[in-house]
Amino acid sequence: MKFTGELSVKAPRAAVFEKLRDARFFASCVDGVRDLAEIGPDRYAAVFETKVAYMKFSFKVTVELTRADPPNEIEAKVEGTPLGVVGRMTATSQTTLSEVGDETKIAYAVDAALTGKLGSLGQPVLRSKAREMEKQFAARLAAAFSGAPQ
Amino acid sequence: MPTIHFTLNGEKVAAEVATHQTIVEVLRDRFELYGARESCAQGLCGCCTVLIDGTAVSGCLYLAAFADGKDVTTVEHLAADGALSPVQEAFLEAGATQCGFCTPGFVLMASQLLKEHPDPADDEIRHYLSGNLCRCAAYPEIVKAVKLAATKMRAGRP
Amino acid sequence: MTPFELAEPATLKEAVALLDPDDPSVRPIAGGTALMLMMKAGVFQPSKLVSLHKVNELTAIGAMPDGALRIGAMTALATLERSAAVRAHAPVITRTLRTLSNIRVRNVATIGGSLAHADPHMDMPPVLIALGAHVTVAGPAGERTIPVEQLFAGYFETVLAHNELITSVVVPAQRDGRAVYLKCTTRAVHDWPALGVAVAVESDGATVRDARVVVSAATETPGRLTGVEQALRGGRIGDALWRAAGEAAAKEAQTISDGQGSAAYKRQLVRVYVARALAAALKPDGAN
Amino acid sequence: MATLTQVGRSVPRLEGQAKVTGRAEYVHNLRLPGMLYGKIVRSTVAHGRIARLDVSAAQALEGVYRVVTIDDVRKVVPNPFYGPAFHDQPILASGKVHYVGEPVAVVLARDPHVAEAAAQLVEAEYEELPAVFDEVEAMTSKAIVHDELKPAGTFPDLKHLQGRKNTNVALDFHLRRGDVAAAVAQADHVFEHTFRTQQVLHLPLEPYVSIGEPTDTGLTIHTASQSPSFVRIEISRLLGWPENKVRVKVPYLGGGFGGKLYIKLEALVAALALLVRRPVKISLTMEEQFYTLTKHASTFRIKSAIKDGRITARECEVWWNGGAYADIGPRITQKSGFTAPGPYDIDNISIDSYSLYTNLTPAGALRGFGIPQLVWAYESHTDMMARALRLDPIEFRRKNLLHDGRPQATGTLMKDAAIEAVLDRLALRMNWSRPFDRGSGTVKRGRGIAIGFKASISPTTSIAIVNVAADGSVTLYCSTVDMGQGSDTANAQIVAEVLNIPVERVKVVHPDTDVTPYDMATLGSRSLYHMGNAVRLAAEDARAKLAALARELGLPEGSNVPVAELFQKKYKMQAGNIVGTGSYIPSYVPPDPNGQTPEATPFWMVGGAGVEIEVDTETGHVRILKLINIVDVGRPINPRIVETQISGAAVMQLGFTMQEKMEFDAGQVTNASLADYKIPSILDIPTDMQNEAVEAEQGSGPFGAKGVGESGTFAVSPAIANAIEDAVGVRLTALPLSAEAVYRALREAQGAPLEE
Repeated sequence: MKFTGELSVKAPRAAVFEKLRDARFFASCVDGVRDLAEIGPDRYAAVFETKVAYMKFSFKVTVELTRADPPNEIEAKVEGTPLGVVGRMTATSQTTLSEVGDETKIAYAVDAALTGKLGSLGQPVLRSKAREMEKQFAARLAAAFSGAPQ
Repeated sequence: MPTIHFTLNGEKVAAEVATHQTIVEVLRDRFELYGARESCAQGLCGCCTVLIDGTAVSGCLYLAAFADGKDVTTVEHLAADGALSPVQEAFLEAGATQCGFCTPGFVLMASQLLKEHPDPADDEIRHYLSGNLCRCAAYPEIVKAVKLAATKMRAGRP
Repeated sequence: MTPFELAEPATLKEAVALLDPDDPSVRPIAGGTALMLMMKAGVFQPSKLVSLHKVNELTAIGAMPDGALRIGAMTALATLERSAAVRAHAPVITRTLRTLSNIRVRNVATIGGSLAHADPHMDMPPVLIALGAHVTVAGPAGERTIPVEQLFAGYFETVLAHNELITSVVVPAQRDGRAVYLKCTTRAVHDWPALGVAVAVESDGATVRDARVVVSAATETPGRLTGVEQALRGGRIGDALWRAAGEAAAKEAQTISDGQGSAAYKRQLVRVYVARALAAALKPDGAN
Repeated sequence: MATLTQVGRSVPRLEGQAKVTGRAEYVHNLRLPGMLYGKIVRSTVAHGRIARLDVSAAQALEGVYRVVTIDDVRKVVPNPFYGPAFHDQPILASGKVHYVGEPVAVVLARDPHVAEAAAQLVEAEYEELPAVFDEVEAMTSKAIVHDELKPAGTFPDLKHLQGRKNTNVALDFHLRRGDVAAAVAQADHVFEHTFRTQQVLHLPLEPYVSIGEPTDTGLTIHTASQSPSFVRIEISRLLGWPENKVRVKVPYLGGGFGGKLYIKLEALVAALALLVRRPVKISLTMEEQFYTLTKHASTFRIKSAIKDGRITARECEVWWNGGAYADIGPRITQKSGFTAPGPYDIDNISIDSYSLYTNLTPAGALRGFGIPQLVWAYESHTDMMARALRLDPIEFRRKNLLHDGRPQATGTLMKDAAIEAVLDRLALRMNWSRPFDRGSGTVKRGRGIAIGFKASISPTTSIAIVNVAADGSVTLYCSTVDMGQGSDTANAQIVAEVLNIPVERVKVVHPDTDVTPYDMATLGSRSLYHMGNAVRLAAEDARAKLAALARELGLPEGSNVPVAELFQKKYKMQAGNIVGTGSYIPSYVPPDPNGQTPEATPFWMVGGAGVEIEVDTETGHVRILKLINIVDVGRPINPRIVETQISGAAVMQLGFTMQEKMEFDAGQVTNASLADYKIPSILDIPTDMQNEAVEAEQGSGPFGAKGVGESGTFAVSPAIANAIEDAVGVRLTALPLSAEAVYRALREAQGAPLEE
């Protein structure tokens, strides 16, 4: 599944870039990410938990910053294994920053896949979940740069 | 663990069951009845068919706890007195069994069908049995067997 | 499966009280066929299940003063399928149930449970939406009513709170309309639908007076195609109108890709099946 | 031949009563005192090094008996690699994993629910390696599945396998006959097409299941296996034990179809049972079958030269997707390679067939041993050529058919192969010469036929023992596994025929390697021919000994004294036995470097199919209105069981043709359940299905019979694709022929392709 979106924040592009490539900040904008730990240069491990209706999906994930082109672009790869069942989640994200007046436009494209047993059951579930998470992500990001409490 | 009381193939029985156990597990582990057997685990293949209060259910999706107070019938009951039921005879004669793993489920479903429709048309047979799978694909023979059983049962009626 | 606590209340009130608004690991269980699949797959590990088996007040089927038909939520699908009252009230329900899952599942699964499960591949939601049905829901604060078309919030998600229970489904009196449900499968004849189309159409002889067009399975939640409905109103009955409605439906429906087909292919299925369902609904000899 | 009384009769299956009452024995049902249940922890990556495997949380769960990894296994099996062609498959992953779903560890517990819960607590981390999934890419891929390979050297027909490094090719088979290039240069027309098949799986309703049971004298393995003798030999090799310390018992199988062959769970339960000194059972779930064995996906490039309506040359290049472990893939590559050009008389032939490793679930034999993949390609190709040449597809085939006495691609002369009879009966049953209703509006009709053939596996051995008791009742001991094909009944009929007794007097003992003699395996439609011959020889041996006994007792030749009286006369009481033995192995000459041999096979199997279909041009849905299956089985031993074998095989292939496909995403199966992988139900089969065994006789077979289990699969797929083109003018070259695939092809043909 692929989804794209963009939002504008009132902050200089370089500042936005620095914040976005800080994994801790990034993770704080994604609902359900906990136990983030650095496991190598630009590599992090975390647990990602999400609930759909009454079902809970937990993944052990690794996040890797695969490319950084300051202050224009960040590419990251997320891979995760669902705890308990054979299956796998992969996602690559590409974030592009551009200056529009005194604002910075953040455009992102995420390509995510969920496979294994959860694939048939969970793929559509997580698809709808992803949309919800995306909205939250955008809101938290916007809040972070508007000075509102995070 | 709760104790459930139920009637099993005509006999009053009790069993301690865990809440997460299914009826097919309890039949197998506590009562050594193997005719209902779990295969797909999704209620799709029909191998685990049992009758609860006279209606067919997928034993793999039926919590044993829910059988409390109910009447449970398995394929073993059809020939309890040693004589095959007309449906079983017909399956044998029509060659409607190959590996035999799905056969008890088909036999039970066919028996239910003939209770509801004593003289089913081919379409009715296919419709009724569409939720049972036979990987050996003895389907044409199964349709023949059900028709043969219907004939036998009609002939056997006073 | 992992162990859990099993509660078996005897009344609706007790059942509601046993549920926990904040803990989704406490779930009501009716027939359990759908919930068991989730538990067997390991995606749902309940702490407590509240069985509705011993709640006797939820199984009646009966006419209401306004001509609507009220179906108790714990009515097994097979009971509905055999109900003369249902057949007389809305034969489309009887016909739909015939190919819904399989007999063993229908013997156990309940109408309330299947709606609460909110899998968009279910056959009954589009039909009930087309018929304008609503559910009654019991919670700690009493009862409320939700139209079926507003019940589904997403995949496996309803607008119900964790401590609310569907108690009945109410199908309003059907006027002279005709309703049809078409199920399209792509991987086997007997399968979950790749697309479900339910239509309920009322006509003034030569033109369409009103129509409800609902698609499911190919989309994330079952839903009406209101644009198509709008376009149908007042239209002259005939193949040209059905084709146009099919085209409009293909544009309006947000189809999704999955193992049963690509989004583009499902759009084509929507195009074809909406037209076919409308044609079938208004066929001169078409049964209601 | 004298009148037959027991052979040729449709007697009901011997075990029918046990099956309809639910009392037939399967390993699935077997529980032993003190038994532990094992739950397998599986790899989540397609290719990687195991960086960390932490079983502590699982081990700590209440009720967990033990968690086992390869390090534990090595304590009882120092060199834990097995396989029929290469010793490439570890009992549990050793250092690396090679596909998603590969067993990495096992949790043992008394309660299977506990084992399942604990399995979720095993933590594995992998360092991922590049993976390869496509069989053609695997030829040149930089991702190499195995660092090194050790040929097993078990089977005489696979003695030439090489140890290999730095390649994904497990075996390449080449055949050259005549001069293809010259024939192509002189041809009127040259056609070339490429066809593909998908991964599908056996999906027996009794999933893979084995129990290891330590005993005073060694080890007993109760297993749902088609090859008990192989299991005994391979397990004893792994353990370094003499064969007789390993006992393998096989009751009925809830389906096999080629899946339950060689080693599946047997080595694992053997190691576990010896480690914990208790019986250990592992029953796979339906989902886990998707991580165990598939049918080879394939790519087949085929090129033919035509001169004056005759096929003068054919070039075949076939790539077989073997998955992560070779299993029996190399044999499939070679044996099916023999017949890749099809049942046609072609002077100039070139075949290159490659068995490739990829990072997917291993592939093995599945009802047809590679032949359905080949027939799919060559019979689609044949029809496309006939169409292009404006020739009737049946006449075009007839003009090119391979007849008895003519050399096949290997140079082996055809014998007892009723290819033309099958084609004739197809044409007749299809009313081919009559006008055909082509449908109207959005529903178009079409028809198609196809024929295919197969060489039996060779050389293989079967041994049988017939024991006549003092009352004249007879027990047959043989290791053929009845997995639904009716072998017990057919073998009993052969014994009954030879000894001139009713079949009801014969009991068949299930495979038990302590009791029943060696048999290569129940596979490839070989049993009725090979074991049937061994059984016939054993019964004849017993008959000769009975005759000798009669002579010894001074009875005149032909006095026909009942057997019970013979024993009574001899021992003065009801006592004694007569034991007859029979052993059968056909002659075989291994192919030379050009794939040429005068004896490629002991018999040929022939199968043809004809279909009438309709296509919904708005959705691409294809409905099969009629399916006709015609096969050459020699003389049927039990006509009704033969018919169920023909139609069962055809329906299985119908599933592989129309609906079944394992979906993968980065090596992960995404539809591993019956909810998402749809096998044919009673509604998916045509209501008009006709099956016929043509009048034929296999001279060397028992009572003129030969194998039948696979023949019904051969021609179904291309017959349907041919009918689709006949109906709507589009050609599909990849399986399955899903509604969406047909609809997309229709849109393509209209110049308005459907977006992805």
